Amino acid sequence: MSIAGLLPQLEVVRKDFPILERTLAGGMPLVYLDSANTSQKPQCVIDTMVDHLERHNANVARAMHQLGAESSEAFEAARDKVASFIGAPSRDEVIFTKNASEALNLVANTLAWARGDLALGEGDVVVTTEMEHHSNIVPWQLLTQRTGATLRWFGLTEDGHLDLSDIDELITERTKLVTLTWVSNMLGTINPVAAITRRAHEVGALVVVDASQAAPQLPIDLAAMPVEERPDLLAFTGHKVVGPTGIGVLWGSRAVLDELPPFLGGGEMIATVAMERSTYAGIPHKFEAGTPPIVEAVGLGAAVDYLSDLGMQHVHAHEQAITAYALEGLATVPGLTVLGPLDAAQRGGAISFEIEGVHPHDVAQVLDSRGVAVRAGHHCAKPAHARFGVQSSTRMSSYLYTTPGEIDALVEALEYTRSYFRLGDS
Amino acid sequence: MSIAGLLPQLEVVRKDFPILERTLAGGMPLVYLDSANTSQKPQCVIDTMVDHLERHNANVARAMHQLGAESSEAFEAARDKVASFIGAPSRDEVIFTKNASEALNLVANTLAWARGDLALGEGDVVVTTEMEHHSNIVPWQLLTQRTGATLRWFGLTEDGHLDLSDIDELITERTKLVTLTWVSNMLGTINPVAAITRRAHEVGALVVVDASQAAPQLPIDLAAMPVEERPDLLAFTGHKVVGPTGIGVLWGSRAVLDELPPFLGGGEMIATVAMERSTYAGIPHKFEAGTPPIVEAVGLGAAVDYLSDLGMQHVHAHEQAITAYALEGLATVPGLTVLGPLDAAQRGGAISFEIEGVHPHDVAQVLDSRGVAVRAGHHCAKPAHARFGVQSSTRMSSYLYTTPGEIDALVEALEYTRSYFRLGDS
Amino acid sequence: MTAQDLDALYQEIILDHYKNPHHKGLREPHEAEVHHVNPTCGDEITLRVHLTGEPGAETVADVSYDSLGCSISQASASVMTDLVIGRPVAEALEVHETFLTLMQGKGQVEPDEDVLEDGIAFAGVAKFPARVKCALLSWMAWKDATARVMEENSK
Amino acid sequence: MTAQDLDALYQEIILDHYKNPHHKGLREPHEAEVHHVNPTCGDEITLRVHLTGEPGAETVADVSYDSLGCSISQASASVMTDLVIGRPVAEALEVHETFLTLMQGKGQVEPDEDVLEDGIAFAGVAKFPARVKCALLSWMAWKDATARVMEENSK
Ligand SMILES: Cc1ncc(COP(=O)(O)O)c(C=O)c1O
Ligand SMILES: Cc1ncc(COP(=O)(O)O)c(C=O)c1O
Repeated sequence: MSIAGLLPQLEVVRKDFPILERTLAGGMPLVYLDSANTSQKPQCVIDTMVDHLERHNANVARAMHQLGAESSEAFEAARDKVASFIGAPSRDEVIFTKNASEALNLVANTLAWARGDLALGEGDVVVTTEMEHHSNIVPWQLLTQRTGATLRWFGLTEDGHLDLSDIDELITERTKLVTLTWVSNMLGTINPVAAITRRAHEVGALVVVDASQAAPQLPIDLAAMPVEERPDLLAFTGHKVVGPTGIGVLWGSRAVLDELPPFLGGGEMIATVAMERSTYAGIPHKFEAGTPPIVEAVGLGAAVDYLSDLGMQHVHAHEQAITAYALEGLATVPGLTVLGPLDAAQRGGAISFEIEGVHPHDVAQVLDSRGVAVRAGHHCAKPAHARFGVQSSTRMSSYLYTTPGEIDALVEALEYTRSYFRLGDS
Repeated sequence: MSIAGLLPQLEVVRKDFPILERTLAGGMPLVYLDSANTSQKPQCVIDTMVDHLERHNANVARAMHQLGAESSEAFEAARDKVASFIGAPSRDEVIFTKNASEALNLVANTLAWARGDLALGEGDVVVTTEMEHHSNIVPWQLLTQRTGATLRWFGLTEDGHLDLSDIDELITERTKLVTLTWVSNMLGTINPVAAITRRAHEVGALVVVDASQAAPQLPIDLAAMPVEERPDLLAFTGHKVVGPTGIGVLWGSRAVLDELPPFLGGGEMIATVAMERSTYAGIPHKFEAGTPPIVEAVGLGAAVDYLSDLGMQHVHAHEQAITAYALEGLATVPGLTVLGPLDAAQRGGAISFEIEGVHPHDVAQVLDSRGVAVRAGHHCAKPAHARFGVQSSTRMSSYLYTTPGEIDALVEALEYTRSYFRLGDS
Repeated sequence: MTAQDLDALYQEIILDHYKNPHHKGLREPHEAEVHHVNPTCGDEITLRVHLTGEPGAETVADVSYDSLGCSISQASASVMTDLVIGRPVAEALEVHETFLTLMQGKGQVEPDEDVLEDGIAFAGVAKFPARVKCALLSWMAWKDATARVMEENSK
Repeated sequence: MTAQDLDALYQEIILDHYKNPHHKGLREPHEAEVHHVNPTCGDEITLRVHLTGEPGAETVADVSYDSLGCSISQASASVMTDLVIGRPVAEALEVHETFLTLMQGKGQVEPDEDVLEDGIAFAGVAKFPARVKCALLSWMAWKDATARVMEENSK
């Protein structure tokens, strides 16, 4: 099973992930193909968290004792690591949130209270796309409902790309903000972020990119992007980049972050508090009220180090090789239709599909009985499902630890599903 | 060193906390007296998190495979544990947030968008107190600034209690919300939550209690409180109850939570999402957008189990015994003044003090050189410091693992500090 | 889950109801129509009830529905209509309670065939927390719609 | 931190400046006044500068201040005024740079007594990240106030 592009020493890499050795009911080995939902964690991330909890635990910023200094140093070092992982122009532009959803809501929520340049009102337009995750839809619905602005949508082409044919009607002088996902969690599509950003910047609109599926798979270097093509804000989530839950990242350009009003109020985000009024700290602390997710940030730091050590270009190549192999395999299953681009080079590693005559729930259930873990449902992308006239789908999603053998196991299990539901003769 | 009220087998309990065996620079053993800032974690909490990450990691709610079922079950079991820890009338009233600050902001932030009964406007009054943590001040400043309502304050008496003499002017028909801390993180004061809640409910005001310092120390049984005296909402934070960072709790009565508009929008908090509009899930999910802090909730579940196994009444008795012993010890240090009540029975385990002639930073630094970890600064309670005419203070805070010997070490180190700064002859 | 569990979940009866659902399609007359979704997976059902008889002593004259969903949710709707149509509401609600107890029993409750008829086939579902919601979707919709009519009737 | 580290932090010179701060108290004339706080601990300083001379070639004629804070922040303000008062602004800014390099050197930078005079006593502070901010508070305030006057002058 030698396919070009796979991570060298894949079996050794797999040993880093303790959960991959688990067996499930009936002694089935785990075939984990739900990484777009959440990724598994390498031992080094777990060990780093344990070491922090067992030896260095203390609150940050506020504590002047040795444990406090150690904890603060580990926490701020994690910020440096994340900044370098995405090539952030400045490490102070990296804000820790609890997940990608909070990062996106932070932007939408503070914009609702923004005054001046950034303020939104009647007649202003916010543009999103039909392939967004609910976490990049609902915040903008709430924002536009609350400010009287209008929410507009990029549609999708039949083969799962953004339909850019009406870009000139969508991105106009009235457009204050354009938001889009870099990589779709349902269709797998990789979107032309640079081109759309350039276009949005021409009309002075802010660009918010949901990088929740991109950060795990694509090398990102913000500083290297021409400033016209660089998004103003970018969000991703720790648990999809082999880090823990409870931590997400919002990167934003200093200029925009400085202009936004505060989000949550409380400890750490203030300069002074008086009964009459309070003043706020500079970034990043202005947006980090209360005790931050300390051990989670430390774990995320270890996670992005792990990815960087593997090399994001190699992770990406691996993902593409596995995706291509999976697309080939899925094509052999009768009655199976893939939603989204069929060319691995144009997509990320999440592949959603339908099988005629079996509901995705039932597919997932039968797969699970063979140890194959996939996701069934709308994958928090109802509008995209509606666009393709389906109510739900089955999704397999690979990651750096996925082997061609696991794809074979999936394909076999799909065949078995068809026979289980007596579709063999169709 | 046998003092009535200490936890039985304190030395055995201490063995549960790996960090307590650490030595610091110069071979000094750690004397951790900064637990009001963050508590240390017992091995069982760390092990539970590791087991989850190594064997059961998957996203919750969305995943139908075996790992997903295990992870969801562990996550929802944690909600049950937390509900029983505070005696919540219903487990669905327990909402996981990232910390206490987010929980308090959730309430303030959604109230800003509430319509109908809960809506705030000009002429309406929100009442807080001068002893609050910044995390229970700034959200209400933002809310009142944004809605045009007025923020008013309970003052403090000279001995660190709430000054209730003007309660009739503060709690009136115009009062829509009263918020207060159950136990002060600076003065240690335990506030009469039941009496104030009863009074606020008489005028139809909501009551929000910050239980960040109460939950670690006092047995809480919401269901057992007469409904007139039961707060409507209550917040606390995981990392102060021997749980991890990255997780907090908002409890709220179903009636109020149902009426509040959504907070953050995204995955998990929806019923359906369509381009035209979305509808929202019921509680608790309505307020839990995105992937929740899963392993953190699981860790918090193990933490509250640990506390319940010890028995919160015993933890409380231990805290009171140590606090009484500490107050005695501190009274022997010349030039030392304690801020807040001097009777251990009326207070929690945080004791802030001043030493004439030495700045708190310098006190903390000298203490640290002896391995004694305390906090110096304003402890996120600037208005309370301003009330007592001090800019900052030194705070020692004990917890269930604190020994009388550690208090002795503190007192000795304070004597040493005085001599170091040549105050011996004063 | 093992192959045996799988077979326990997908009983012949369930697959039969799935392939040939009873009482499917929306019909007149009806006094209430509701739309329920399972937020996790998106399964949905539109369901109508038609009750006859005196307020307080109604009978389930008809239940009709249109639904999208997995085999479990589809079969469950079919079995549900078999069980409630023609029954006094009070009795149908008792059957609902019995079914609910079975579903929430984590596989520990012995199903009573006299009460649940084909519904006993769902005993295997109770072991799969993620699927319990599928089996209950149509029942919840039916209960909701029925409650609405009864409330209206009692005014 | 050990007892030796403690002594390295609290040099005799620092404790002397702390007990007897130089140039303390707010004075006239001044062209700018600023107020800086350390958000973590609450230490604060109100600081005034008085510059004389041609725009672009000003001299620090006076720096006066009122402050609340720990020994390190108080002593640092006192030493800072000694170092900058009477110096051309450009030269004073260079001293500031040298001090900053020392503070950010994590204890690895050898202090230059010719430039920093009593300021070399702060070498021990550089090992304590939490205290570096204390030592820099007054310098930041001075730099800020000076920049304001210069900007005003250059208009
Ligand atoms: C009384 C009180 N309220 C609120 C908080 C905020 O908790 P967190 O920082 O975990 O949000 C704290 C702790 O810092 C506290 O002591
Ligand atoms: C494209 C996309 N955006 C946003 C999210 C939300 O991430 P989280 O649930 O961690 O907030 C996800 C993952 O669920 C996603 O795939």
